[in-house]
Amino acid sequence: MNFTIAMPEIFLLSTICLILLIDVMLREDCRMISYLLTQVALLATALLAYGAMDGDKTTGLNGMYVRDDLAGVLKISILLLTFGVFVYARKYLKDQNIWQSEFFLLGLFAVLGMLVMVSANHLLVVYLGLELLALSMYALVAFNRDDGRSSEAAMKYFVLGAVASGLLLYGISILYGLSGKLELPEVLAFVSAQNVLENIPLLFALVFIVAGIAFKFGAVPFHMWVPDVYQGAPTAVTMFLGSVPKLAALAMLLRVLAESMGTAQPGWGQLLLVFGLLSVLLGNFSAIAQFNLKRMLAYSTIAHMGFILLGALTGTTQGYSAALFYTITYAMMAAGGFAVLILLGRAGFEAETLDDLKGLNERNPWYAFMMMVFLFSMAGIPPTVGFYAKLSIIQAVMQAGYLWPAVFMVVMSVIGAYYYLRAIKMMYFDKPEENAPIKADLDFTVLISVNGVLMVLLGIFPSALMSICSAAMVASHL
Amino acid sequence: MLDLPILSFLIWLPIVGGMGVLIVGDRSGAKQFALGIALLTFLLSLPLYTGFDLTTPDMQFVEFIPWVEAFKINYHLGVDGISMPLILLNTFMTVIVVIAGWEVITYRVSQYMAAFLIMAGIVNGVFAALDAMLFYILFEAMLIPLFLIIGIWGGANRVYATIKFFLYTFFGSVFLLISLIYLYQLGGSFAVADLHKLPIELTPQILIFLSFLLAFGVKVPMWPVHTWLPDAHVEAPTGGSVILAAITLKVGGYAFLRFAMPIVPDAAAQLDWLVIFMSLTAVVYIGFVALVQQDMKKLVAYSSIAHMGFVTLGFFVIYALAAKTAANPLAMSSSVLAIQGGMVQMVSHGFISGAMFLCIGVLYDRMHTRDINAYGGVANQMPVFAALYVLFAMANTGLPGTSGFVGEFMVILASFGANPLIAFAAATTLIVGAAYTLWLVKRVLFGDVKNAEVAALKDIGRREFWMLAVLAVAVLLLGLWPKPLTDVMDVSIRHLLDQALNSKLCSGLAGGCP
Amino acid sequence: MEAMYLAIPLAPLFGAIVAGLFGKKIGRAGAHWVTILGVAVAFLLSLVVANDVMFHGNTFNGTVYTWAVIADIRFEVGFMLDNLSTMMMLVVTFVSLMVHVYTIGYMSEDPGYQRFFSYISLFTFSMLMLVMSNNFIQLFFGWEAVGLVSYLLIGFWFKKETAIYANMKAFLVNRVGDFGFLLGIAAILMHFGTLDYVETFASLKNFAGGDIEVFAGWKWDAVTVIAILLFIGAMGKSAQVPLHVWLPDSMEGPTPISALIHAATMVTAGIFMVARMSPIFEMSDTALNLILIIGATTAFFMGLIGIVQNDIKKVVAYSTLSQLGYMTVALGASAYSAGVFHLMTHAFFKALLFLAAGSVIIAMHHEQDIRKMGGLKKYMPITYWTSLIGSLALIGFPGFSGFFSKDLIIEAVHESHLWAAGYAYTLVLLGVFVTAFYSFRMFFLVFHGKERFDAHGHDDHGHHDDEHHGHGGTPHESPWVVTIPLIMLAIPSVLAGYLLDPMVVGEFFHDAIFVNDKAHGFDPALQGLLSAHPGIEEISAAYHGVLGFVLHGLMAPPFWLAMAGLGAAWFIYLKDDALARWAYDKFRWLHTLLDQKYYVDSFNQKVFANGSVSLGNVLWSIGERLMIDGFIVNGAAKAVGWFSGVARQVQTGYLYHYAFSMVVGILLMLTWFLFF
Amino acid sequence: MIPLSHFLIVAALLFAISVAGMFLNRKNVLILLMCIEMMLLSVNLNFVAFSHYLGDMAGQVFVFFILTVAAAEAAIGLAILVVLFRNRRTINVEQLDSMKG
Repeated sequence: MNFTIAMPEIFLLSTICLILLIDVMLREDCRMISYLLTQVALLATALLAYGAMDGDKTTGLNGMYVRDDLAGVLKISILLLTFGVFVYARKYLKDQNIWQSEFFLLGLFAVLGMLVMVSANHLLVVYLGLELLALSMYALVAFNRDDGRSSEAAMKYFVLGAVASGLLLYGISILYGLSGKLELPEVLAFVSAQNVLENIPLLFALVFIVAGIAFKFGAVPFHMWVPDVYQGAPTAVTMFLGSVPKLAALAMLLRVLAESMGTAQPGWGQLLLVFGLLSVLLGNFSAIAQFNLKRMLAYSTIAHMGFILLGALTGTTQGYSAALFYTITYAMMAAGGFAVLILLGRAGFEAETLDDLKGLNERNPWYAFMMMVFLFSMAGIPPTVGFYAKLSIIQAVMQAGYLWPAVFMVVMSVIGAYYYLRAIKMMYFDKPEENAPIKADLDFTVLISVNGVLMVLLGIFPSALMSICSAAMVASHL
Repeated sequence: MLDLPILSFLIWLPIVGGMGVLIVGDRSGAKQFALGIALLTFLLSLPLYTGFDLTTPDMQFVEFIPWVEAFKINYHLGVDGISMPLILLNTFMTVIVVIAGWEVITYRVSQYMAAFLIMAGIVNGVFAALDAMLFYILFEAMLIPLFLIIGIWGGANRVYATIKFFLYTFFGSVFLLISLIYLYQLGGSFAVADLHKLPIELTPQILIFLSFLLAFGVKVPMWPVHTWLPDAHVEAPTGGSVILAAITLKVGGYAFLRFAMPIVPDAAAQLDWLVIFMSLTAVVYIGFVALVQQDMKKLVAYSSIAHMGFVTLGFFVIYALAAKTAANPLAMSSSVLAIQGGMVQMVSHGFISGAMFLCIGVLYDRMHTRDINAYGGVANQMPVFAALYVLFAMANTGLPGTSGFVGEFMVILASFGANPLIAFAAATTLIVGAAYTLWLVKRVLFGDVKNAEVAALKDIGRREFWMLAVLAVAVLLLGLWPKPLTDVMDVSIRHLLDQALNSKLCSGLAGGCP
Repeated sequence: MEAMYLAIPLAPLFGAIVAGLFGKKIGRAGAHWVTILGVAVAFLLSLVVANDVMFHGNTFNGTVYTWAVIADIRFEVGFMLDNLSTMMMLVVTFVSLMVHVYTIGYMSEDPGYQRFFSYISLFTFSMLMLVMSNNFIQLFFGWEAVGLVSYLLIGFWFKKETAIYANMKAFLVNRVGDFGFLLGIAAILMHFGTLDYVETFASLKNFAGGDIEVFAGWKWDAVTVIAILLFIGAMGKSAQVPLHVWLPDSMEGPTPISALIHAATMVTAGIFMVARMSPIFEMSDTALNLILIIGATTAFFMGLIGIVQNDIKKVVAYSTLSQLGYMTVALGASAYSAGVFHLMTHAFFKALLFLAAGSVIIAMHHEQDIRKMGGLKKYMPITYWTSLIGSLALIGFPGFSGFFSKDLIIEAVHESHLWAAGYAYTLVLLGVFVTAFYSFRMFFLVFHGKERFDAHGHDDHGHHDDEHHGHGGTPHESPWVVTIPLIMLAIPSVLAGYLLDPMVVGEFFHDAIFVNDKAHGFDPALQGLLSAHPGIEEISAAYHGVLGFVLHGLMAPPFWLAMAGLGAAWFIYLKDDALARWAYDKFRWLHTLLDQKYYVDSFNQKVFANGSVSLGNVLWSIGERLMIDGFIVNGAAKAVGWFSGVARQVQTGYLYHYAFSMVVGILLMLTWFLFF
Repeated sequence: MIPLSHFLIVAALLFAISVAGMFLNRKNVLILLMCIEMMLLSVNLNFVAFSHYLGDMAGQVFVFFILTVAAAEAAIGLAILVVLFRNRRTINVEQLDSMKG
């Protein structure tokens, strides 16, 4: 039993328990301490995860757990992004008067679930990590107890999430029945021996498993929860939900589909192609009709997830690393976008419609510029990093011979550009409807500036992150 | 001096300077700072001309830094005779534009100046890029400042115009992206020089060519994908119109020379009739459309489209000429003439349309309307302005002695060799172009003072005078003596012809396709 | 010597720039001094050069600077000085100098004084560039530049709606000609590979004949195409039917420029150009026939219109059109030297007539209607006598310059073997009568008969910018700056005809003009004397001094026709106008037709001007707004918006629909794998 | 000995019924929670059957975990239900449509 292989997770779990205990004993006005502890825990875990990256692929805990560079990269991204999200969330929670430690604790549990998913080498572990993430998220979505929309969103998320788990489990059970194995490497061994496209039971299992994964991504037709949950959840939760778990979902895709069923790519590739194209299509079109910014971003997420799925469907190292690059950068820009929404809110007021952006350039040019960077990045306009994300995906897709899907994707991104431009138009071309000063703490300001500048810097110097992504794939034999 | 990375300076100085202007903010000094940056950039660009080697078609002032290794994208800059004049045009016009916005722009001055400076840097990069992906990135990035310029400082209907502009051009360029990636997969390189050598089969060539045509055709803009331009021009602030007409349109024309013709020569030769047809339609059809415009800017915008029609006509008529080499001993020289004509037309159009828009801006600043009917008899109140305006109008009609003549003349001369009918259709611009321009002049400048607003007009001040006078000198100089410009381009254009006229089909090559 | 050549066009240019840019600083006197000095220098230097070229044979053909070099094609700016161009230079600079001086008086109170001097000096520069050119590109430059200045000068009083209408019309109609001209130049470049005159003519001699294939299988003879295209240019500039419409309207400009530009020099550029290009035209009978027809039509029918005009300047304008027609006919008959000779004499006497008309207009306080004049003889003796000289020269009264040149032309047409020559001959002969009639109709109405003007009744013209005489008072002779040019021009109007001997009969133009004797069935023996047209040959043969020629002319039909015209005018307008009234009643339709200028203007306005605007409107509203923008662009945007509206309907908000979509997704996928 | 296929068919039917229950039920959210439970149980049945026929214990262990998670899930689901009811005074599925489009 090699426990060190799960060192970051074990550390995080212990810290969570510790914070739980400490938090109980803290007075109301000392919540800050648990917040700080949370952040320290995230950073420390990230350090541990970084320390564990050695270029090797090691399995442990009876072969149920794996440690490799892919896991390292994903974990560090998850932890750092969560760190940032929590910084942003603090302002929101204070403004909306829901400043409670449970938010961070639930968040940490979700992170723990994600870390587990990232390192899973066994279908059971995948499931457990997924559920830990999902259960925490359900609770987080309902976090604003007094808001009807928040509870409604949580209910929808919960029911559909549970159905998705059920589908995934059903798929796993068929796969188990076929192969008799649950460890991912052994599943790989089994699948490699099959002629996938002729094996109907295996394809059935694939359909269910892919459905479960697609749900996590929020890909069409498993996307229906996304807009409602994004809209209903408190913005801080939406931000969290809209950014970090995408990495976990990608991890699941890479572990379950790419790693353990890589040879079945002709099968699941078709599914992802359909889901991806539908997502790009529906996400972009529906977003145009939205005036609620959170909802618009929800649909835009769907479209982005379509891109990631299309990158992953290629079954090539290039495609996977493109998908990883896309996911990491997308999580960053999404977090930044929501952060600006939080920024625009204040005590008793939540910014969530497009109109709330009006005249931001006059109210505060720097934040407006940041938001513009995020939006252009989402639209994929150079020199922001969003362009490279799209470029690498399209490049991979074309490399794999999917010319027309690539054409479809770029055309859709033109349609997508429209609603991002509309948001920019609100900020820059319209007069402000209100002139309440935009206040934020220093940490928030610094972080959002770093976040925005990073979008441009990564756009100009994408090489480092790109090589990290592809190196991780190579190290994990993907 | 030669060791200085001039091109990098030309790209980054305005961009960094623009950011500096943003930091200075709307306090006093932002404008002066911006002007300083623009002037410095212009001065820095002069060594490109003085240090230019006229004898080689190779790229000069080359800079090479590996950039994104994953895609083999390199920061690869360099200029030849085709791009160098355009860079000079850009740095020159940027100075003019900064001066043009001096007193006129009162809202968010620093952002305005910064947007133009950043724009200038990006455009310099577009012209200097020797890596296709670098080109594409800058090509797209160019949209952002212009989008903001039109949207923030534009007229009443600016939102429609600027979003239309953005989406239109973006739509065109995404296909370019697909093509570039396809080429990359074929040849494993984004370097323009490598792409020039890459053999490609006919069917992919045609698809790639069509995507190029869409991307660059929108930018030029060519009929029938031109309708963003009048709207954008009408709504843009004066400086925006100037940059749009003088610089961004040139990017499209330039890209045809740098990408479409040498990379997919066979497809270009196959589809030259299409481009020629589109160009001639632009010249004739758009000329008539321009005739009936009631909005001064719209009129000049349409005339821009018509003039850019000559550019694309000049470029693609070489294929029709090549088909006549047997019958016409002058075909090769005519081809050089045609491309030279197109290039001169681009530079000249930069001056003339820029000046026309500045003139309209001068009027708009005083009267706050672009409606031709609101004017009449302006010459009574503004004699100096009227003189300059008439000069530019005459240049716009292609009067010999002005730069507007040179390009049109060369293109018409060359296209006669290809087919007299092409020359015939192109030459109708002599009549139609004169008709819409002079009718505009007649209605706006001449006649008795039309109303009290016109009566209250004051003649142009010193700033406006020098701004227009400098352009007037440029227009006349280029018209009276185009040799310094054509000499610079000569070798590069001959080299380009070699590439653009030689088949790249695998069957035609010794080694076949890889 | 080359510096001197260069100085000839640059001196007026310098004057123009100084007067134009620094007009305010140097003041009125400064402006006219600097420009007159410039033109005077040009004139004097032209004399020197002419002496050198004509009498010492030092012709010159060289490059000033290289405009551009494109591959094998060189575009150069250079001068060609031979007898033809130096003669033109003399005419241009002399008339221009006279007009400059005259302008001091005519424009003395105009606020645009300096601007006017700047323009006419600029014109002199452009015209000199045109005539001195040794290549087509410079020719085209001068061609368009004189057009520009003409545009500026017609619209000099830019407040006048009619003036700015006229100048735009003039420019556009000229552009129609230039359109052909430019295509002609393009065709020359394509076939001869050069734009240099000498090189073009040289390769023309070896030109095997080529075709221009317009459509597949539809070929035209290259030289014919070139010649016709070039001639279209000449038609525009020299106002030949049907591109003549701009010239009468151009009278909206100040009178000095009517004299300089629209009578003496610019409009004759087309004649000069065709003469210069004689080697090309000589290779195409088709083109020459066309030229004959166009020229004869212009000569006769435009003259007819002159009869019904009442505006003093319009009458002279139509007479100019008619005379240009004569010159064109001469070209068509291959009698280039006769055409150019007439060009020269016409320049003097027509400038004289215009300036005299201007003098009358000044005296009449800018009243231009000849019906409101009369009996001015006693008030304006100098104007009267110079006008008489001009009119006699115009109608070709023996001994006056017009007599020599016009007789030559008529004789040449008579001798021409082209099929169109018969038509042309009839018309030019009838034209002589018409010319005499309208000229003296005007002359008598203005200077003789009873005084029909009202010394107080010109208030409607009182707002003129150039109003510079007090009201009231009787008309009086113009100041010396006006009358001196009249006298100066009157001298060559009489005497220029006596140059017939050296210029036409001699070998003056032999190097500059080429006549293809063989092709026209002329005597091949004349090969040695290339410009020896049989008509001229006959004259030369019979030529025994000026006196003989005059005596011979007295017996020829043109003289009698001219006398008939003169007599008719005298009878009708001074004696008894019953005949005129009878004719007017009887042939009212004819009068209306002429008064409406054969409805050409209305036709152009309706068909070309309004048609273009309608076409533009249709293209704009249907092509642009409805089809491209409305249907394709905004249509696509609307389709996207519609689809997005539909797409959002799918998101009903009901949990069971959400679950249903997941299940449907699963089922579809299962089905896909099961059955496909 | 009951053949494996019978187990699988029963499980599939159960699964199908639960899924059908999801979108056929338009009244009470509680029924949805019950459907979810049934769905998980049908999966459990699958696992147990496979485990038995494959002679592999892993499947049955998996079932234990599923049961545990299901319990936690039910707890959270009910908690959300309570909150929802507190806010909305209804647990009717048809009235949970404040967000749509």
